[in-house]
Amino acid sequence: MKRDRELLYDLLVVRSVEQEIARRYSEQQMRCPTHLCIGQEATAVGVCAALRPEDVVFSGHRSHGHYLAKGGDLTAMLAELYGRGSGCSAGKGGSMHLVDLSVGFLGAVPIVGSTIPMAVGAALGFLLQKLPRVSVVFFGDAAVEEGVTWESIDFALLERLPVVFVCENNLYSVQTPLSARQPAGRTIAQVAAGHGVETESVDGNDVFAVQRAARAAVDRARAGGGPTFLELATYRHLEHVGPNEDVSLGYRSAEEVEAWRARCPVEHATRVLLERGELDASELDELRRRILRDVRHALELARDAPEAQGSLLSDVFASTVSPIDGDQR
Amino acid sequence: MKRDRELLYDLLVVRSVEQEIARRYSEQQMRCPTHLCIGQEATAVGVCAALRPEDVVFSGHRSHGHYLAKGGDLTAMLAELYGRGSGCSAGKGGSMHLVDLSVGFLGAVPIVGSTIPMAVGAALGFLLQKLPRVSVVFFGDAAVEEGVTWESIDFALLERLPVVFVCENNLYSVQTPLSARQPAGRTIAQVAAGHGVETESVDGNDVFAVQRAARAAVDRARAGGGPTFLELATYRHLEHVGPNEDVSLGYRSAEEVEAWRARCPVEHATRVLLERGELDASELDELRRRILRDVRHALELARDAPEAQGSLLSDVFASTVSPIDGDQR
Amino acid sequence: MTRQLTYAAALREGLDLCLQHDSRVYVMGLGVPDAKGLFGSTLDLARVHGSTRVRDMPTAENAMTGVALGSALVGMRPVLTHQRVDFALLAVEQMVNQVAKWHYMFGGQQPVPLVIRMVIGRGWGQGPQHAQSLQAWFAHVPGLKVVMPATPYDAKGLLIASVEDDNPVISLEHRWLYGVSGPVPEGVYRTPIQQARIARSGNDVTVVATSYMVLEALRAADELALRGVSCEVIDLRTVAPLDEATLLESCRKTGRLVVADTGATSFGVGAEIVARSTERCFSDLRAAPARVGLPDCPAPSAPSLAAEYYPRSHAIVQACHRVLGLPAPAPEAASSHPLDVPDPDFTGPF
Amino acid sequence: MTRQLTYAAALREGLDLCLQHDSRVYVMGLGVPDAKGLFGSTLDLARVHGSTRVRDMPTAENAMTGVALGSALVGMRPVLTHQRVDFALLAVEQMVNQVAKWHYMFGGQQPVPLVIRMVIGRGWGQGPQHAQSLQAWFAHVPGLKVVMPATPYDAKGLLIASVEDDNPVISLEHRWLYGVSGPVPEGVYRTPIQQARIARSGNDVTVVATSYMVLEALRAADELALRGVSCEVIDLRTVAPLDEATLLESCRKTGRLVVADTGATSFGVGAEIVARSTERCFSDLRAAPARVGLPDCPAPSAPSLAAEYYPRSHAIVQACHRVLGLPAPAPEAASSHPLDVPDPDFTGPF
Ligand SMILES: Cc1ncc(C[n+]2csc(CCOP(=O)(O)OP(=O)(O)O)c2C)c(N)n1
Ligand SMILES: Cc1ncc(C[n+]2csc(CCOP(=O)(O)OP(=O)(O)O)c2C)c(N)n1
Ligand SMILES: [Mg+2]
Ligand SMILES: [Mg+2]
Repeated sequence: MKRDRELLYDLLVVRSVEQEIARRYSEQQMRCPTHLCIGQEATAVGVCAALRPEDVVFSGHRSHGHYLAKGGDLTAMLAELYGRGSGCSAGKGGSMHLVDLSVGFLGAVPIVGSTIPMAVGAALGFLLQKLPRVSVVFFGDAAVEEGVTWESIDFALLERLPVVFVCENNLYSVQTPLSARQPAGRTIAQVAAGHGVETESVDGNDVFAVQRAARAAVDRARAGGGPTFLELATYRHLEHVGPNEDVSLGYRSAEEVEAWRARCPVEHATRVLLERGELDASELDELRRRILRDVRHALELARDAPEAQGSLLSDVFASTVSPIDGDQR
Repeated sequence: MKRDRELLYDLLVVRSVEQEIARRYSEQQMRCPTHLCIGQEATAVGVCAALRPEDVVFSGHRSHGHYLAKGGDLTAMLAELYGRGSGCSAGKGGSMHLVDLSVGFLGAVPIVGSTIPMAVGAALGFLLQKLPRVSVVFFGDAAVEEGVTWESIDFALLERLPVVFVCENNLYSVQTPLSARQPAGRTIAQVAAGHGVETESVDGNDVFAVQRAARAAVDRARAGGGPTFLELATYRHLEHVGPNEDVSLGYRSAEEVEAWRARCPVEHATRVLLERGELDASELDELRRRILRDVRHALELARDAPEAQGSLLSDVFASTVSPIDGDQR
Repeated sequence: MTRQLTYAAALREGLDLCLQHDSRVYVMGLGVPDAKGLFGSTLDLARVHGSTRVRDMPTAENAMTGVALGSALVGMRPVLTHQRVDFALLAVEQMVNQVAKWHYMFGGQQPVPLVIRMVIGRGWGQGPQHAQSLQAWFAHVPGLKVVMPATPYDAKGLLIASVEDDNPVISLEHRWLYGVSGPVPEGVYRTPIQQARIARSGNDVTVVATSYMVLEALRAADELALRGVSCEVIDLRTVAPLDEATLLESCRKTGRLVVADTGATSFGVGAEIVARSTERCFSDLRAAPARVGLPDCPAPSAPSLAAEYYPRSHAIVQACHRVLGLPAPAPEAASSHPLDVPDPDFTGPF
Repeated sequence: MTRQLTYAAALREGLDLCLQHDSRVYVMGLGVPDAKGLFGSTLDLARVHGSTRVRDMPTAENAMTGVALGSALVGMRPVLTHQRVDFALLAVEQMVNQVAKWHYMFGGQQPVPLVIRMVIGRGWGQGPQHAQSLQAWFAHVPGLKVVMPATPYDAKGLLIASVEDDNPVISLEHRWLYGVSGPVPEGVYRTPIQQARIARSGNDVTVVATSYMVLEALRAADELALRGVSCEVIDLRTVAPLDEATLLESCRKTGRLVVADTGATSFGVGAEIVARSTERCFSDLRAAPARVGLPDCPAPSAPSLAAEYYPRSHAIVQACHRVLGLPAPAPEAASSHPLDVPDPDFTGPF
């Protein structure tokens, strides 16, 4: 568990990184589709705060926050967005394919729902190897429309696997609202509960609440109690992909966006800590400045790193084999 | 709705057809994988009795009963098993691909779960065309393990489509019991209900109960009330595919098979009608004899029909087009 | 002068006409009615024809393909769209086991009038899972027709022909073509399926190209013309069933064959075209054919790697030189525009 | 005499050894632990190694492929099986987008040691959805290795090599091979991946065959030998990456090429082999190559139609005659055994 100040710190980092990406994106140097998580930082930070370093995380197209919250290397992530050879995926993946094995961030890919069974598989691997580890997967509200999600949850239940399913419900899939995609009169959590999985619905913009719920789920999983499904209510401030606001597209109202901005997860955590007196305004300013400096420094390192070169045909295949009778040789 | 005597008649027909197939299968003239439904006749007969001729049915690998109960042509079905050109699918499909468009049996295919979205699509077609028709799909307990099933149910709910999902839960998928495939502590009906679909669990070996439940579901669907999910408990007497008993395989006990044979749907309906005095033993004998004679006659017609020939490359594509401005020409 | 439209606008007009004229047609896909309208190709159609006929859908590609099929079986004529072929891989079971085989396996009783539009292509770091080009897969499946319009004219003409066809048609649209413009007649017309187009006639070498590679092939032909080489460029338009006649006639004439395809070279469309030509007109071929396509690796995201990954006109020029026994051409001049966005010179009108 | 085992028993022994020696290996698939044991290839393994390591699974092909992948990412070495490639079409998204590309798209950090066994093949009215043979698909996807053992020796040798490989390997097993027997050494050995086998050497024509078609090709070679034609039969064994060296060497020697594959001819494995050979050794080829494979229609169920659908040795003989410029051979003698079950003459031991 992280202390509340650490949670705020992590929130500020993710927010700052995303804002800096948004600011620089129009320079057209980060030349890949980029899904920012501004407005949704608390889900990433709250859940990852409940994890141990050896626990693993998978994610989807909107993964910057998850990667950073799990401890992923910032410069390597930004270098990946810049298409650099030093990117976390050597420039092969771009924003939609982040990985940092050293901190258990096992991978993010932009096929909706696709990492959900992988997270379950990692949990199966832990069970088979008798390792007390937990696997977590982040996905959006659209992912529950994919059948593979329910296949995965059912299998996790069947085998009582140590996995936590984290649904970030931000009400939209690209420009399409939930009401055009999912039946009325039920919540996502209710469907999950119908499958028999332990389920909790949480305010996804309250990082403290998220951490509490995640902690309970992770503890249960580690203790052999099986999977948990968390539905976290949250909201994306910017457009689906790219650095801009998008009220002009007309699929959601300015009022709605405003109402959710008023529930900003970073401001919420800041307010709580200020009110509690665990932080004062000048400390906060200083924190923000330091973070911004670090982020900008990382951005410059990433931007100035050499382009990925000469590796087009490398790593299609691993060149290694693992002889089954290896120890006998 | 069919009268109870008609239901019994239909049950006797399906049973007789399946028994005759089983008897002849070892002659090795029906050279295709054949999944018999002996023990499960009441689901097919009960559900189809609630349908109108213009309502449509889809099914899976174990479809003989559904095809016949919907009014499919017996000789054409048997000819299909025999690989004859006069088969209902011209010999192209075999037992696993039955169709009879004239009675609204739109097709059966042996990919688990695969016709479920098609049935939903047919229902969408009815809605778009404002036709007061209902679409029904039969599938086994394994199909609920496929994600496409939940995708389909969710979409049917979203659009309130006139479709009835009929799950024939016979406890096994090939030789694998439910307990090795699906989480404990929940029923299939509970999962369906969790998705928000109107759900009912029924004794699938009681044809009267099945018809009642199906009738309610079909009426609801036709009235615009949306989809229903029926879980029908039943049991397969013979091996998964082929004409033999299979207790020797060891995956289910002789006692279990016996207990379910004691709940035979055909005997149950017979007993009820005999007890009610709506039928006497000699009428029943006569009925059975007549049915057997008809089935054998159909079998001979099918067997003696010419093999499918010369059509290997026909019908890969339809040769027709439908000009959009057809009426203007 | 004939009216000029973009490829996206041509598609949109084709859909509009189909919706207008045939009440059985409906259009469905993720984001179809939204403000971006599938790269502009469905813009505003929901407002015009209503959101029952121009529909969004849940992110459930597999079921929705079955839904489209089921609706076709009761008389509808769906046009299903996927924003990337990569996403449609979830629906392969439906497309390959069911849609492709339905007419055949039930003895030819039930036509399946279903069009599945899928976006292929490249650019702006699309990377490994947003840029596949799997026409060879669909073409390998008997029962599917596979079209790849390269021009606005054919985008509309093949779309209408596909909607009118009583068979499933897979249409693959390259994202770099949506902005390309060219002449598009008003009203209903068709580009016949299974009919390739001689995009430029020539005598020395045949270049068979698909989709976006037709543009690269035409540019290569321009360059080769400067050196006195006369290139015949065939815009394949339909990948399956192949228009063997046009292909073989050209090979017989030129005796030299280069294939330029948007997909992976190995086991790709080029393999079939080379094999077919070699089998059928071996004695007319005067040199080994050559293929231009993607190397055997997934699509990388970094622009620097993608620039190496995607062959451009110069690769076609090189292949033609090889096939013609000419010395290798001078290396490509450094490009004046970024290679991960469409070349503005390529947007037409042509 | 070397010990003789069936193909199924050889696979079973290979799995048994892998399970014995490497605790990270587990085997998973529908019916794997049941009394039929996937055509005998997994019989009894659950009893020996326990049902955690030799596992059944829910009918959820897509998720279970992702599960296998995820487990590989944390150190396991899964062997996933599907009773038919047709069922595995539900898992194409995982196989193609994820499994194939994982190592590459994350910059080569994470190997994916995952073997996916799938049954292909024919017989007894399997029909349109139980008999597809989609090796060309998998071979078209960079990042997947694709093997098709034809003999019991290679069934075991390639299985062990595949399990030991730190990359995803797709293994396609033809259902008519499970009962075939042949020499199989005891203990651990490997058949190298990407190494074709000269199953019979000859000088007049090269027949490249895959899987079950190797048996038909050998029979054709026998028949051709009676007429004085010396056939070189190459058992491809690995479809991707191709063993180009062996292929080209043989083509250069004989100057004539026939490919016999279990899949659809159009856009199939034969196309790549013909294209590759034509491109690389055009001047050595003395005649148009020929392909033997399935015609452009789905597999029909009726035995009478299936008999026409599946090419047998005679079709290979015909193709060789064509390629050699010999007059067409006499029509095939009527078969003395039914054509929809394995020919007893084909069960070996060879
Ligand atoms: C299988 C698949 N289908 C469609 C898409 C296109 N797509 C990319 S992101 C996205 C929206 C997903 O919405 P959600 O899961 O709610 O996540 P959010 O973007 O809201 O964070 C879609 C549909 C995709 N990437 N994968
Ligand atoms: C997608 C898919 N996976 C696996 C199979 C193999 N298979 C054929 S029938 C069957 C059992 C299905 O069980 P259930 O749905 O309960 O129907 P039942 O046979 O019990 O009537 C399976 C797994 C298949 N046909 N399709
Ligand atoms: Mg969302
Ligand atoms: Mg069952």
